[in-house]
Parts: sequence; structure tokens; C-alpha cells
Amino acid sequence: MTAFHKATKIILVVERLLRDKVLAIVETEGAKGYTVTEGIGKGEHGLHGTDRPGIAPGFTIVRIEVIVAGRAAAERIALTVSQRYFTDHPGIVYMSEVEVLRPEKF
Amino acid sequence: MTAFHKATKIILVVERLLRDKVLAIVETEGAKGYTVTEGIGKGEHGLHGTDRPGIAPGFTIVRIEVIVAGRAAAERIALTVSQRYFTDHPGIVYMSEVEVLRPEKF
Amino acid sequence: MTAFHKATKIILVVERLLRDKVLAIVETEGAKGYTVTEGIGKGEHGLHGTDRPGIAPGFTIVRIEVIVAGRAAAERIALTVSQRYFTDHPGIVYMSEVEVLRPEKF
Amino acid sequence: MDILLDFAATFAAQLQKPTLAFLIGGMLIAALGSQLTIPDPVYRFIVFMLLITIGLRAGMELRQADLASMLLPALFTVALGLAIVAAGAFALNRLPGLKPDDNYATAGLFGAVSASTLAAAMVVLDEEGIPFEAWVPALYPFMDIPALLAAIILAGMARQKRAGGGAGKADIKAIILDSLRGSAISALLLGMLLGIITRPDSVVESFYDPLFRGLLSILMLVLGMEAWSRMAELARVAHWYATYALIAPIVHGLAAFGLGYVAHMTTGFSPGGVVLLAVMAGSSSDISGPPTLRAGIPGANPSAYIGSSTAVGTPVAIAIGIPLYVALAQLVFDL
Amino acid sequence: MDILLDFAATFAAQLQKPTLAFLIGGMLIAALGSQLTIPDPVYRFIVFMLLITIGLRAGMELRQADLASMLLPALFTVALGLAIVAAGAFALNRLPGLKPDDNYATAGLFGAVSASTLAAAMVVLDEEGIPFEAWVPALYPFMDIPALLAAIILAGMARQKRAGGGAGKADIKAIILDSLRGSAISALLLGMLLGIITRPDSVVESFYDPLFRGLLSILMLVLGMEAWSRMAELARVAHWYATYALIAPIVHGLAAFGLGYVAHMTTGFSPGGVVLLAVMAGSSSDISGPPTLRAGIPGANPSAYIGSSTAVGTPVAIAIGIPLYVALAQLVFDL
Amino acid sequence: MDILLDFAATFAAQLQKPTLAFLIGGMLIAALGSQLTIPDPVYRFIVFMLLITIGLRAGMELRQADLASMLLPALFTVALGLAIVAAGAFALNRLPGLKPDDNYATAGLFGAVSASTLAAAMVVLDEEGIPFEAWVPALYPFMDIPALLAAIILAGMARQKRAGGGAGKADIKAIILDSLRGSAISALLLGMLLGIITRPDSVVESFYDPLFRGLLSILMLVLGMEAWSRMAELARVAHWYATYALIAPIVHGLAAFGLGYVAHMTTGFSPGGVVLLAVMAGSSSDISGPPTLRAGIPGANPSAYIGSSTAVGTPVAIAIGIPLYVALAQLVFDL
Ligand SMILES: Nc1ncnc2c1ncn2[C@@H]1O[C@H](COP(=O)(O)O)[C@@H](O)[C@H]1O
Ligand SMILES: Nc1ncnc2c1ncn2[C@@H]1O[C@H](COP(=O)(O)O)[C@@H](O)[C@H]1O
Ligand SMILES: Nc1ncnc2c1ncn2[C@@H]1O[C@H](COP(=O)(O)O)[C@@H](O)[C@H]1O
Ligand code: NA
Ligand code: NA
Ligand code: NA
Repeated sequence: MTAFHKATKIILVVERLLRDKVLAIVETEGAKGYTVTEGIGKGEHGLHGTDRPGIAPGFTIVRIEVIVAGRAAAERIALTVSQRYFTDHPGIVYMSEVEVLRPEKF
Repeated sequence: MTAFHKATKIILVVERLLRDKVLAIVETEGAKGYTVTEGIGKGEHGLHGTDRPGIAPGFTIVRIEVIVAGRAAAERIALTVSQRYFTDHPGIVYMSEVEVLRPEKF
Repeated sequence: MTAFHKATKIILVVERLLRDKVLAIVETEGAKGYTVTEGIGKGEHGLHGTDRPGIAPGFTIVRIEVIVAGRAAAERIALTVSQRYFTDHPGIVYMSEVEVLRPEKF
Repeated sequence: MDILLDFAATFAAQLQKPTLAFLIGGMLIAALGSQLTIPDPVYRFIVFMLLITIGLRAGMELRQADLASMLLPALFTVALGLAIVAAGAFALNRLPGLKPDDNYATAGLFGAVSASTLAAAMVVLDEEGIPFEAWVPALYPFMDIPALLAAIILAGMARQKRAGGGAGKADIKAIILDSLRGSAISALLLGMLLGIITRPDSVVESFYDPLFRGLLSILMLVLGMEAWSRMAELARVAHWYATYALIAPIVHGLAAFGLGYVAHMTTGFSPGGVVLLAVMAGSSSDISGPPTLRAGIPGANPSAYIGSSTAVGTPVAIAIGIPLYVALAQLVFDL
Repeated sequence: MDILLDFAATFAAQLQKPTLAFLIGGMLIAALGSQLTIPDPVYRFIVFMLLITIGLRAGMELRQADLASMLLPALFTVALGLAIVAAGAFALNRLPGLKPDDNYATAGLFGAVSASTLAAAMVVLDEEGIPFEAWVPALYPFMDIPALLAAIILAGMARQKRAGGGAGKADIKAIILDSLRGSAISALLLGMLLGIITRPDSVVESFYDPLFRGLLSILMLVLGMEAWSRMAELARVAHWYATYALIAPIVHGLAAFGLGYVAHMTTGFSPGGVVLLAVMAGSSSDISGPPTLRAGIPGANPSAYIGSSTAVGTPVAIAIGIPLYVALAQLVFDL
Repeated sequence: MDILLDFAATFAAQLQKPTLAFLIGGMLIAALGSQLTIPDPVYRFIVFMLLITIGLRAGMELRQADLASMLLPALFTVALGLAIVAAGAFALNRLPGLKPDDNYATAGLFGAVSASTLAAAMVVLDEEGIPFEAWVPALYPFMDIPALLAAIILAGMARQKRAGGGAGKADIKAIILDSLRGSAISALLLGMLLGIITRPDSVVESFYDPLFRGLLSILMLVLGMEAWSRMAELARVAHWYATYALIAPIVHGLAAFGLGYVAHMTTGFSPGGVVLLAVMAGSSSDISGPPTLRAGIPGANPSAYIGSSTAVGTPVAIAIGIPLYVALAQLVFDL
């Protein structure tokens, strides 16, 4: 019954503007789904997003959460996005292990 | 001092429409709290939520995060929601281990 | 190539009103960045945020996610916020281990 | 031939009118990949404004209306909602390769009513100077709720039959309450209540009425954008749904026009009222219906029913239906 | 008896007026479990529009106003804010089973002012043709800030006393700045400043003024929904708060009416001004107060103070208070 | 001396006008740390409303406009967009301590157009009774797109040169499409199209036009707040950008005024049109430009280019530029 299975979660935090491009990579590299929430952030490249109406709304942050069954696909997604975009665009990526039900979904 | 205690985090991603029903299960099965953020997503059942004004706003995704002290309660929540809803509704559930302060809160 | 490095993730869930004060502690205690999303929640102090227009919008919840390279900084952030605010303000804090690319960013 | 020419002229004129033009503009802009969007809270507020205004106007008129004259149109409204669902489910269930759940949901949406199509028709009637009883648009829930209810119940019965019984039956009261509590019908009923028991005339005249047409133009833009972007989704489901969505609005509208004509003859139902009855029947729900069906028939694929309704049904109902019934009314009632 | 009859008539008339009707409509709709909501950004924009309009009107009048005649009303305004908090805290602290922090916070909210109640009263005065100095509503911060300040300071002192000293004292300057910087008072002051030093007359006439009543009707709807849904929360705290919230608005309003009458006699303060002073005193803050108190008295339970103010205080202030002071003014000033 | 006095008088008068007053009010309120904000969806809706209204007006006039008379102004518009970027990049690249990417992006934004500045100028011209061809504001994209395109291409070429080739070249078509698809230009073009091929006159008169000035006043407030809060950011980058942002708007505006004068002499371009041409050239993009540049020149620091444009460029363009060109027009064209 307690059918929990190991899987890998990747979190990508990037500018809203890059969202669709990053999601395309996520899907190409084999993920079967993703969940995206919006927010604000701060990092090396300064503040992203504010409470004021966004003169440039494209600069808020999206947090993309992707669960994949295999560690290899996770690393592929993380590395591809990182190599393609993180030399001149703001963003971070990190991974952790999780347990899922219904492993066939991931 | 370094009073960190093991606990289990469950994440439930479901349609906004199901939110209150799932939260009811979360509370019934023993969680003392939860945190909910909204977003968009994609999975087996296609795209959820868009940037366009929502003709059907009920179809966006909510990400429910629940921390419980005991692994048993976590499994109960995950399995109950899964059995009740995930045969014909979209959604995923996964768990991971975390460390909390003030374990009596969870 | 598979340059993944251990790091610690701290999640702080507090009222929107406290956000800037908590973020100030996060930065003071050594974090190089953070990501913030907004939502609603429930805990010991009752319900936070509703679907109705917020007569008191300050009471919604923010979820602050901070990744730091060293475990020590993570514990410092968690303990400082907890001691400063969690005696009379609602909120929770928890930590978990993650793997990051580009460790120098954290 | 006359009616065709008449229709052609009315149709050409409608294309010039902002209502239809904004709808097509919205489709165009989405087709060209524009990033223009009307922010969701603004869109929801616009829908609220239109529906509470319709309700207020209806309520204000109901104060002195003759309730007897409403009976027949109300009855026809309910009958149309039920008949459309029954007929739609019957037809779709006979077509190959379709899933029953999707069929019931689609028929349900076409039985239900589009508040925006209704508002668009009201503006067109105003422009054409064709009067109608202000309570007619308030018949909306009388068609909407029975249709959604019928679809959910029929789908539940069919599921039970397939499963060999046991799946439990639909909770009719819960579905009706859910529909009434939805934001669209709530706003309409609230407006109606306020219109009946209070004197909102001054604020209606100074605020709600003047904003009606302008807000509708923006809503049409949103509907156009939505229609276009749902087309891709619709293309991925069985093409029978698109075919149904193309034909059904006009068939339903004409049938309702016929019933409306009967009401005109028997109880003096106004020509504008007949047109609005046709528009309601010919329209398919875009705002209130989908969430109710999502909850009531969870196994149905939203791409099928929302796609049919939003991408094809609503544009047809507005662009072809409204001018058609107006032209027909001008012909039949000699306006 | 006259005043009671008069009040009954005014009250019955008010029930027909959109302001009160929308408030009650909002409660009804929430009571019936409707999912209708006014999107939060729209709600916040409406509050902004009402407050900047009040400010602009006040500022435009202040250009030529006689500052001397404002002195007494302003003084009374401050005094009322302080006295209401002192009296409220004194009374609540004597009741059994209440927490001091909750008491100070509740008294603070009732000393503070509800912008929406104020706007509603302005519309009623307009409708009744009772004139008032346009600068009166701009006295709002003179009551609001002292009241919140007093509540926070008193709560701090009480906490210190309980803790045996050492808890540090409230930062008065920070609290005042915080209040002034809150979105409600900022909008009011900004409008006032623009009204004084620029000539916004044309945009006020063409845009801000015509939207005032309509937007207020929507705000009333929101307040009604909020009131209803806060009632459940309020029921969970000590019932003394509900009792206080029922009585206090009328007591405060009548006391303020008395002071206003003094100002009328000595400096010619207008009858409408007297009513507005009573309305401000009788109202309890729903928008600007709660966040300030949340930050200033973190130990207080929002269900107690927000519940009292929003679920009971505001409906009483609008539904009973406004018609009462208007009827009283018509009686006393022979209007 | 006359022009200076004239300008001083016009400027003093403008300070009293709501447009400029709301801008300064917004800066003040942000400077004082107010928490007042206009909710983002409302802000985006306001921008949409202004741009579609400009488009509708332009389109309605274009139906009967003489296309030949537009040619020269349109040509000048394109030329100005390109020349401003070339000149700006040339100048900034010669200054010490600046990054090329930042230079191109900054020059690009100043070559592009601020829709809000343009709308503000339209209101001022209306108030001053200076007529202009309604199609002039619709020239906006003719300056905006070439400027952004030039900036991105030049930055790409420079990067390639630094990298010793190989970085690939900018995809011109993609950038143009991206610009056209941006929400601002889409709204303008949609309005124009609807204005040309349909008859939106009634809805424009009853809805879009009356809201224009009021919504603009709120947009000015937002711009003012934004300007102030960007100043801190701007202070952290090289001060050359602030200097450029202070001087460039006026230089660009005067140059464009000169070209406009030529068009006036040769093809009868209206005095108001000349002012609007100057305003467009003198303005720097605040809404549509930044996202395009962010995507096209990802290496550039937004604090530099958005800071220059929003914190300094736009306030200078509105507060000094508009009154200056109006005064100049009154002098030159003897109005
Ligand atoms: N240490 C961190 N912890 C959490 N989020 C971060 C961290 N660093 C960066 N981020 C997120 O990633 C975005 C871009 O980061 P950066 O490239 O460092 O500017 C920031 O705006 C944050 O939302
Ligand atoms: N692999 C995944 N990773 C992250 N989120 C997912 C994943 N699969 C599904 N989801 C989320 O769960 C929702 C429903 O999933 P589904 O039932 O697969 O359609 C999606 O819209 C996503 O928000
Ligand atoms: N067990 C929990 N799991 C997830 N989030 C929680 C939990 N407990 C509290 N929270 C979050 O923290 C906020 C404040 O919690 P509390 O101090 O318990 O009222 C709540 O509104 C939730 O958003
Ligand atoms: Na229908
Ligand atoms: Na008060
Ligand atoms: Na420019």
C-alpha cells in the first residue's frame, strides 16, 4: 500500500520573460509536467519585482517546480537551462530528492 | 540550542476548484496547518491556467504545502487525497523530509 | 561536469506585514538571495488570507525561500527570525538539504 | 430571398458596430500572437458590472411588471434549456468516437447561456431601436440552471449504467445551489433584488448604465482572444464537437425564435424579447457553466466542451446568430 | 416621540437608497454562500478613488476657506479620537475574561475612522440636500491617527506594567509616520495637496466626481460581504466585543453630535459638518486601522478587533448611525 | 528673452494642471515613503485604455485623411528614432567607465517613445486649444520599433566585434514582431484598425474619450512614484547616465521640433503635430521598451537604462519638454 517511490525535484527560478523558453527545455528533456508560481526575488542581479505596479512586469520571478522519476533527466534539465541562460540571465537551479505516489506519472 | 527536529512535508498540487475539499482532508487527517500558493501547471491532463483572463478561473493550480511531525499522518494525507480524487481529477502529491524548529507546532 | 553541491534551503512562512523585516534578517545573516511567493495559510493563529478582497491585505502569508551554502548560516537565519518574531507573531520555519549548481552564488 | 438580403445587410452593418468588431479584433490580435491581455481582475469586474446592471434594470422594471405576461416566456426558457441538452446529448452520443462524459458536458454548455452574448444582443437591440421587456435578460438562470443540471444528471445516470449501478446519484439540490451561488448568476440576482426592493435609479443612470457599452466592448475583446486561443485545443479533440458547435447555435436560436413568436402571438411578448430568447438559446455558456460542469462531470475533458463553446459557439452566436435573429424580427414583425 | 418617528422615516427611506441597500445586499449574498467577489485590486482601486476624491474636494475648498473656523472642529476631532479610545479601554478592561491587548486594539479601531462610512454619509447628505464644508471629511486623520496612537501606547504601557517594566516604550514618531504613510490616509492627503496647490477642477468634475457614487455602491457590497463572513470569527471570541460594537458607535456618534452642535453655535459649523463629525466618531476603521494595530499590538487577536469593527461596528454605523444623525440634524437645525 | 518668459509662464501654468501635478504628487508620495500603490492590474488596464483610445481616434480620422500628407512626418519619425539611438550610442560609448551593452540599451530607450508622455501632451494640447491631426500619435510605432531594433542590432554587432565574430546576428524579423506584439503597440494598432474599418464613434464618445483624462491623471501618479523609487537604483550606476537622461530629452525634442517645422512648411503639418513629434522624440520608453531590450540585450543592466528613462528622462520630458514645445509652438506659429 505505502507505494512511495523516489524521484527528483528540480526548482528553477528565472525571470518571467524566460519562462516559456525554460519550460520548453523542461519538456524537451523529458519532464512530463511542471508547476509554476510567481513571486519576487533578490540575488546577484539585484531585486526582481516590487510591490509597485510593474512598469516592466517582465522582470518578476517565476519559480518552476519539476518532478522527474530519473535523476539523469533532472541533471539534464538543470545543466541545459544553466548553460543556455545563466551566463547572462539571472536565475538559479537546485534539486532535491522526494517521494511520489504513482511513479508512472513522472 | 540547535533544536531542529525531523518532520515530513507533503506537497499537493490540485485544481483550484478542489482546494477546499483537499484542505478539509488535510485537516481531518491531523495536520495543524498548511500554506497555499497559486500558479499554473502542466501534466497528464494538459495545461492548467494561462496568462489570459480566466474564462474558467477554477482551472488554475494550487500548491498546498503541509508539514506534519509524524510520517504516518503524512502518508495518510497523501493516500487519502490520492484515492479520493486522483482517479478522475488532475493532481500530484509528493513528500520529503525537512527539519523544523518548535516541533510541537506540527 | 555534474557539478552539484550540497546546500541548505530555509523556508520561512510569515505574515506579509513582516516580510521586509524578515528579509532584512535573511540578508544580514549572510544569504546572497531569496525568492518570495504569496499565498494564504492556516495554523495555530487561525486562517491567513481569504478569497474575499482584503479589508486587511497585510494578513496574507508570504513564503520566503532562501538557499545558503553553509548549514551554519541557515541555522542562524532560522533561529534569529524565530527568536525575534515567533513569540507573538504567526509563522513557521523549516530547513532541508538541496543540491545546487554554481555554489559560489549561495 | 428577402430575408437573406436583409440578413446580409444587417450582418454587414453589425460588422461595423463595435460589439462584433471588438470580438473579431480580439481574435485577430490573438492570431497574430499579441501579448496584449486584459488583466484577469479587470475582466472579472467587467463581467460583474454587466450582470449586475442587467439585474438592476430587470429588477427596476419588475416593480411594475405584469407577472402573468412573464409566465409563458419563462416556461419556454426552461423548456429550451432542457430540450437543447437532451437533443445535443442524443445527437452526440450517436456519433462515432466520442466519450459520453464529453457529450453531456458539451450539450450542457450549449443549453446554458452566455451572459456576454446576451449583453451584446441587448446593445444591438438598443442600437436598432427594437424595444424589449427589461426582465427578459433576467430569465437567464431559468435556462442556464436546468441545462447544467440536466447535463450533470444525465451524465451521472449514464456513468451509473456503464458501471452497472452503484455510483450514487447526483445531488440535485447541491448543483442548483452551486449554480445560484456562482459569481455570474449571483450578480444578476443581486442586481434584480436591489432593483426590486430599493430605488437604485440614480446610481444606475449615473454609473452602471453609461459604462455598459464600453465595458462590453472590452469583454468582446477578451472573448475574441479566448476564442482564438481555444481553437488549437479544440482541434486536438474529435472534430464532431466543432461541427456541433457550428450548427447548434443557429438551430437552437431559430427554434427559440419560433417559441418566442408563439409567446408574442399569445401574450404579446415583445419582438425584442423574442430576439433575446433566441439569443439565449443560441448562446453557449462561457463564464458560469464551465466550473459547474468541471465539478459535476469531472471525467469530461474541458478541451472538448470549453473549446466547442468558446472557440466556435460564442463567435457563431454573436457574429451570425444576433444579426440573423434581428433581421428575422425586422422581417417577421415588420419593424 | 417626534425624533423617533423622524428617524423611522429617514431610516426607511435610507433602506431604499443604494448605499445601504448594497451593504445589506452584500451581507445577504455572503450569507447565502455566493461565490461572487469583487477582485482585490479593483477593491483597492475603489478605495483609492474615493479617498483621493474626498481629498481633492477638500483641497479645492481649502484654497478659499477660513482657517479659523476649522480650529474648533479639528480640536474636537482630535479630542474625540482620544476620548473614545480611553473610554473604550476603560470599559473593556473592567469586563471579565477579556485580554488587555484585545481591549486596547478594539477601542483603538472604534476611535479611528472608516473612510467608507464617511463616504456613505457624504452621499446621503448630498441626497438630502444638507450642505457641509468640503474640508470636514479631510479631518479624518485628525481623529484616526490620535486614536490608533493612543491605543498602541496604552497597550504598550499596560504590557510594561504587567511585565514589571523593561519592555521599552512605543515609538510615537514611527507610529504616526506609519499611519500617514498608509494607503488610505496617503491618498486623502495627496488629493488634498493637489486640490490646494493645483487646479484639478476639470478632471475632478469629469472623472472623479461622477464615479464617486457608483464606486461607493460597489464598496458597500464588499463591506457587506466582509461583515457577514467576519461574524463567524467574531462569534468565536468573547461576546463582550460584539456588545461593545453594537452600542459604542451610537454613543460615540451622539457625543460627537453634541460637540458638533457646540461648534455650530460658537463658530457656525454647518449642520452637515455636525453630521459628518458624528459619523466619523461613530465609525470604526476598516481599512487603515487593522494593519497599523497588527504591527503595533502584535499580541492582540485580529478576530476580536477586526471582527467587532467589520461585522458589527460598520453595519451599525452605516445602517443606524447615519440615518439617526441625519434625522437628528433635520430636527435640531430645523432643515 | 520672449521665449524664456513665455516658457516660464506656460511652465507655471502647467504646474497647476493635473497632468504634471499628479506626476509630481506621485514623486512626493514615494519620497515620503507612502505605501499607496495603484494595483498592477489596474495600472495595466489604464495603459491599455489610453493606447486603444489613441488608436481609435487615429483610426477614425485616418478614414478620411490624406495619406500623402502623412508621408513626410512618418519619414521624419523613423529617422528620428534611428538618429537618436545612433547619436546616443556614439556619445555614451565615448564616455569613460560605461559598458557598451548599457549604452546601447539606454540610447535605445531614449529613441523609443513613452506612451504616457504622449498622452499627457495630447491633453495639454487639448487644453491649450492647439489642434493636431489625430493620426500623429499613431506614428508612435514608427519611432519606437526602429529605435529598439537599432539598439539591439548595434549592441549585437558590438558584442560580436568584441568576441571576434561568431556570436550570430540579431534576428531582425523576430525583434520587429516582438515589438508589434507587445501589449502597448498591439493596443494602439488594434484601436487604429477598429477605428478605420468599423464605426466605433458612439462607444468612443460615451466611454473611451470621457475616461481618457482621468485615467491619465492616475497613470501620472504611478509614473511619479516609479520615477522616485528608480532614482536610488540609478544612483548606483555611472552618473553619466543621469546626465544623459537630463540633457537628451530636450535635445531630441528640439531637433524633432525643427524637423516638424520643415514638415509644416512643406506639407502643412499642423502646429500641434509638430509639438507631438517633438514630444515623441523627447520622450523615452517606459512601458514597451524595457521588456524588448531585456530580451534583446540581456547583458545590459536594467538599473542603468530603466533608471535613466524612468527616474530622469520621463519627468524631464513631461515637466520641461511639453511646456517648452508648447511655448515654442505658440511663439513660432503665432498661436
Ligand atoms: N540564495 C538564493 N536563495 C533563494 N533564491 C535565490 C537565491 N539567489 C537567487 N535567488 C533567486 O533567483 C533570482 C535570480 O538570482 P540572481 O541570478 O542571483 O540575480 C533572484 O531574484 C531570486 O528570486
Ligand atoms: N512532473 C511534474 N512536476 C511538477 N508538477 C507536476 C508534474 N506533473 C503534474 N504536475 C502538476 O500537477 C498538475 C496536474 O497534473 P496532471 O494530473 O498530471 O495533469 C499539473 O497542472 C502540474 O501543476
Ligand atoms: N503545519 C504547517 N504546514 C504548512 N504551513 C504551516 C503549518 N503551520 C503553519 N503554517 C503556515 O504558517 C502560517 C502561520 O502559522 P501559525 O503561526 O501556526 O498560525 C500559517 O498561516 C501557514 O501559512
Ligand atoms: Na443556450
Ligand atoms: Na470612530
Ligand atoms: Na524618444
